[in-house]
Amino acid sequence: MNFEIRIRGQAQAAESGDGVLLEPLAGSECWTLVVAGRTVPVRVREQEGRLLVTIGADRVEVGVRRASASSSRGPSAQNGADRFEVRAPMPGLVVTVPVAAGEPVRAGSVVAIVEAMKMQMEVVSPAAGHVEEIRALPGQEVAGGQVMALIRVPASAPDEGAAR
Amino acid sequence: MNFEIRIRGQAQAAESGDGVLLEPLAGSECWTLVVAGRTVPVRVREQEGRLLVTIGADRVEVGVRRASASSSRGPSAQNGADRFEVRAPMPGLVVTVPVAAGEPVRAGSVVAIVEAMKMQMEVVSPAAGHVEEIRALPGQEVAGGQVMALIRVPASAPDEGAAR
Amino acid sequence: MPLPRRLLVANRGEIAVRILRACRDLGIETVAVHAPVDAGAPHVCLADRALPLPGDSPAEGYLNRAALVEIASRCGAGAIHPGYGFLSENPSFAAACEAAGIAFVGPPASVLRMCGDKAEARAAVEAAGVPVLPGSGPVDDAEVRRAAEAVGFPLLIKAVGGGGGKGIHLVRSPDDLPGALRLARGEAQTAFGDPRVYLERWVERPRHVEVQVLADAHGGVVHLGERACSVQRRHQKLIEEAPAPGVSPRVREALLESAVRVARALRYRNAGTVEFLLDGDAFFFIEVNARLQVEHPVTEMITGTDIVAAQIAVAGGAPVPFSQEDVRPAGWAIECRISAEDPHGGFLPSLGRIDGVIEPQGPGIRVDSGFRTGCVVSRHYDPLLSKVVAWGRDRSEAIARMRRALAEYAISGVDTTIPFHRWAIEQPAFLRGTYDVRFAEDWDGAAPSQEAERLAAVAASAWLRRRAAAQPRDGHGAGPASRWIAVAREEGIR
Amino acid sequence: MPLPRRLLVANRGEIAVRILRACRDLGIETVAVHAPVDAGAPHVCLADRALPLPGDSPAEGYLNRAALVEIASRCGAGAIHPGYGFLSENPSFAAACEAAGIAFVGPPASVLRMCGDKAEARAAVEAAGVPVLPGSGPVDDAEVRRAAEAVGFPLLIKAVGGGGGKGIHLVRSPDDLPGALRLARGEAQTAFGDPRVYLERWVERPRHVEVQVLADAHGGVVHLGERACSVQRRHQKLIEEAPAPGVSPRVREALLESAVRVARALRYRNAGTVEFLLDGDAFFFIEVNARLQVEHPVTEMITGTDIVAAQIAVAGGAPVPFSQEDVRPAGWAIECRISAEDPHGGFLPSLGRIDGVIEPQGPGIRVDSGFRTGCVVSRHYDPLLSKVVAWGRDRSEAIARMRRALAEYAISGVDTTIPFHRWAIEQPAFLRGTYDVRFAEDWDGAAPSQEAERLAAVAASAWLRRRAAAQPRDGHGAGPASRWIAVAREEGIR
Repeated sequence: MNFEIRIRGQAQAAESGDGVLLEPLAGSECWTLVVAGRTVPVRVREQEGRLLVTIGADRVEVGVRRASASSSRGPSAQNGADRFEVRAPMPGLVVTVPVAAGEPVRAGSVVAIVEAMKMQMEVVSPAAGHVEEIRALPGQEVAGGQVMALIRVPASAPDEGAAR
Repeated sequence: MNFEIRIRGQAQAAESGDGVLLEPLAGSECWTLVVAGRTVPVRVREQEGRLLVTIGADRVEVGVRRASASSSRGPSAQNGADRFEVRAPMPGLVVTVPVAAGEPVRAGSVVAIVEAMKMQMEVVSPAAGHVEEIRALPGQEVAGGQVMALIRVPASAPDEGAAR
Repeated sequence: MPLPRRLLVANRGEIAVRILRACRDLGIETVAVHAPVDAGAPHVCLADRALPLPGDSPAEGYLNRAALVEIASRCGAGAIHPGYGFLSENPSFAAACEAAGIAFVGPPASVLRMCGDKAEARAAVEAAGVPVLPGSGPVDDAEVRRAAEAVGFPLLIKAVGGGGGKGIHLVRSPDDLPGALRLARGEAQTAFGDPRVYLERWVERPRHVEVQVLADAHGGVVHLGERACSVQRRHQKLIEEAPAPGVSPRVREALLESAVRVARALRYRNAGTVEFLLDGDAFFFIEVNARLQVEHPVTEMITGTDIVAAQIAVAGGAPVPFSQEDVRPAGWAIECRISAEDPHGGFLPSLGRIDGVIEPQGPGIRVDSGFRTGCVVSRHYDPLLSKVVAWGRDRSEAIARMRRALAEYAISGVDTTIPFHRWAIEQPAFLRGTYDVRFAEDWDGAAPSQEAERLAAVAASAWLRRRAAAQPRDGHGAGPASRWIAVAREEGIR
Repeated sequence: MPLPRRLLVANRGEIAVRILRACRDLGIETVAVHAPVDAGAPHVCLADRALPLPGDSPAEGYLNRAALVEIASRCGAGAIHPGYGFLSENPSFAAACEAAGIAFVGPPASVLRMCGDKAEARAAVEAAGVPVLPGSGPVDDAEVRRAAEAVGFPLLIKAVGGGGGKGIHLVRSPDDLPGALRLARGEAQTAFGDPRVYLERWVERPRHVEVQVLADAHGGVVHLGERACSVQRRHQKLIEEAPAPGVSPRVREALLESAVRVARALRYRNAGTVEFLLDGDAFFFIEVNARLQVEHPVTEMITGTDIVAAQIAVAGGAPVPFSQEDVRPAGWAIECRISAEDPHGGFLPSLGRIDGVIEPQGPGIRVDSGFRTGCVVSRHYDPLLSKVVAWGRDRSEAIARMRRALAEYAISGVDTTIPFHRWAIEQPAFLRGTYDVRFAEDWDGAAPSQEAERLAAVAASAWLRRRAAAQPRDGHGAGPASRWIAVAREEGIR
């Protein structure tokens, strides 16, 4: 099986096979990479079809596709041009949702407050518009990345994606 | 399923269920035993149908039988009264076997020398008699407990078992 | 003065483990308590006895004052150590312990009340002649604007009942005041059960230096030197060291003397930390942390003392077990806090099951961990997993050993702050020892080096090949022994 | 005097890891070498570069002098550290290194030759006025009887090329001489490639005390204090501590002074250990171990020094990096050697795969490990897995911390000496510090306490119930994630 590997959108020349070893170090994610006699501890985590590779202080996002074609599933593919998904920035407990469906919001308006590990975080609207739908209620637990609200914006939305 | 548990041959009143927990600590053998709120680190290793339980400095051999009867397989069951098995005291490499089949041996005669981790150990005959069979050759690797030779003794052998 | 025969640890995680170790070393029998999700947790396994807390909630049990006192009484514990967080600075818990004849390992209720009321403590310290920052008393929503104008912007909103960086918010302009106030009150309520907040002048680029003190009921006050804690993010400390770099002997002397003065002014008892902000050579008292600090090991490493053991002795009525002359700091120590947070994703909590770990070891390295393979990191608790402390004869040896320890540390299953620390200790400002509280703002997790990208590509393709090769094995690759382990680990989660 | 830019570690296991850590701390690039079975071993993962040794044999590669020098030259290593065992005391290896322009981190070949010839070293030391035990020169089979009568029974047969307790045999009567001689020669040949042995008077109940020295090429000799190593079994040390308990200041002073005298008499260079037997207050030189010792960490813990770092500096031509006045021992340190041996089965080697481990941590504890989860313990190498070192302000604190560390240590997959150590540190003779080299003979692994039997019965039935409950899960209990881990671990064996 062959893979196409991309970093920052650019395909990488996959240095293959010879002299490259990946020795298990700890658990499912930590390895010792041996390249031409050099040893480097790495952590490889699979997440939403990407590989997140941590080396020293650096984290590198590696896009992966099987060379045998298969449908791409970019995270913003389903984002309508005139609608934003407001996602939970971390897993946690919804403390309040100070807006309701139909209400107008500004860019930066607080849509919800989420709490985890005793830290509270404001989840804000990425743009001005109206709340189309609320999908999270106070007291509810949300997963990281879970859609909490949909915001409909008037027109010509910039290609910015949801709040991070 | 019920078990009969024996320590030094004596059946033990198996304190059952309530208030006893065995929490995994490390790997397949190390546990935290919780008995009535007391916590004790234990190591449990299964070996030849027994459980070896290590607690602090102590090792306890626990014999186990399913309460639904099944044939016992005591380690000395096959030992003929007039024949001793000389077993390897540890896994290792056979360095020399200074005796041959048919030769007479005294109690304490060296039957073989085994080496492991740079230590050599003499394996001796437990009794006076004749070598009936040699089952290990120099250069061969043996497992701990493997039979290396059979010694036939004249008569009335004491119930002593093989060399340890 | 006899030590308690038995002590209950009213906490969990690394600090519970730390306290249990001190008790072991003192020959004191230990009782751990645990929420349902913490059965089998490291602090449970290291105690002599382990008892469940009432209720199903992960956190509430550890805050259940009545239940804790009742359990301690029932099992004959003569003392309770609260650790940090949870009930550690709660005056009524301290009072309830004393009322039940149980030694509370911390300051008495009256001192906790004084230190807990940050505004009152400020006033007492100011009266003792130690400089403080301009600030307000507790403010309500109506008067906050006026109080803020009096203190001046930028300012901090801080929890009256607070500590540990929780509930602190920086406000740069009057417009941001209402939103920050709402968040701060919410966090203060959650963390400390007290929504009151006060205001304090914000110094633009101060350094954070604190002094460890130990005080007994006989008027004895000893300091154990200072710690530098300026590597912070959102008012949470990330790296601490002792001694503090870049502090002149004259300023250090004044800080240590002031800390002892503060302890005396507040009639302090047990272990505590007097926190200061340094602005150039000027310094200002900010607060007393009336508990064992997360970062106490750096002080232990340079003084050879056991602060927790001293706490227990003092709580039993003994004098501080060493004199000021006995405290002779040697060498340098640095601590990195390893948290389950994603430094490349805004330090958001990273949750999951830890399925493997290799912890650093060797000369000069101490690790205090509160987790192990099989543990689940949930949103219910503080994300601190462990603390790595490196000691060296001088600062550069301590840094070199920390570099080595961070390179060795491998945690599988959650993101951690390890990459941040690897970055931090290589920065010129850190290496020079001239960093201030804004230091961590320069972290930019989004820019990997070219070399890292090249290696990541190699690692990714090796990983993919490896997985492709492993997949056909499904169903028969793992023998019975392996399967048994997997089951054991799964069950270890609870 | 510059440190090498790159250093090759010609060893494996815990001591290779120890040396790699020192290099990391010094900023020296590291090269590990490994036999085929050791690919992925801890020492390989901690090095910057890792290169395979020639051949398929597990042990021969580490003894392949030509290959090691060639690899070091090829990859630009300016120094080779041999660790202990293997080639550490091999004069021709040291000479080959120097000939290739590579610094051998140890004494020069001439000194190794002198120290390696135990009989010659004895003579030189005796000439320097340091007391030695009655003994012989190298003996051949024909003359052994006569030599033995001259020395007197009981006596020891020791390897001329030996060290580390290998090849030593106690002979109580003339009848036992031939058998012991045969075994001793065999072991000496295997371990050191030299079948020569010599005889030495056996002292019935001596204590074993040794002095760590460091000497440079400029005539500088510094001692780092003494260590007590009387907890031994078959001449293998099990527990070491520093300082030595029960040694009067006068005797200690004389020992330290004698050790420096020995180092000067032998023109010693680099780190070495001068071993003595104490019989009451009398002491006798026995040998110099011309290498880094397994037990060097106890000395590091009380002096705050890094002996490996000092070795590397001295090997580069630098003077000893500290003066005798800089060495100010503080506190007490104890080391327990954790080996894969079954203390309840005559300390026979225990082989197998380690499938889980929890190592002790916390205040005062240092662990130097050469293994981790997934490692296979094979018969090919020394059974030493790791060393636990506990430091305390005094001996009782060090013992208390060791007690705690041994309680925390959990290793799954092989038997270890941990139970022996738990027993040893509780014995009155150990607690009093009056133990001698016969101490370990009192270990009787065959008599569990009643309490242990009761708990074992409970544990066994809980274990059986648990396994019975787990068995029906076969085939679907472990999810894909667990399975993947199991595969990874299996592959980690190599």
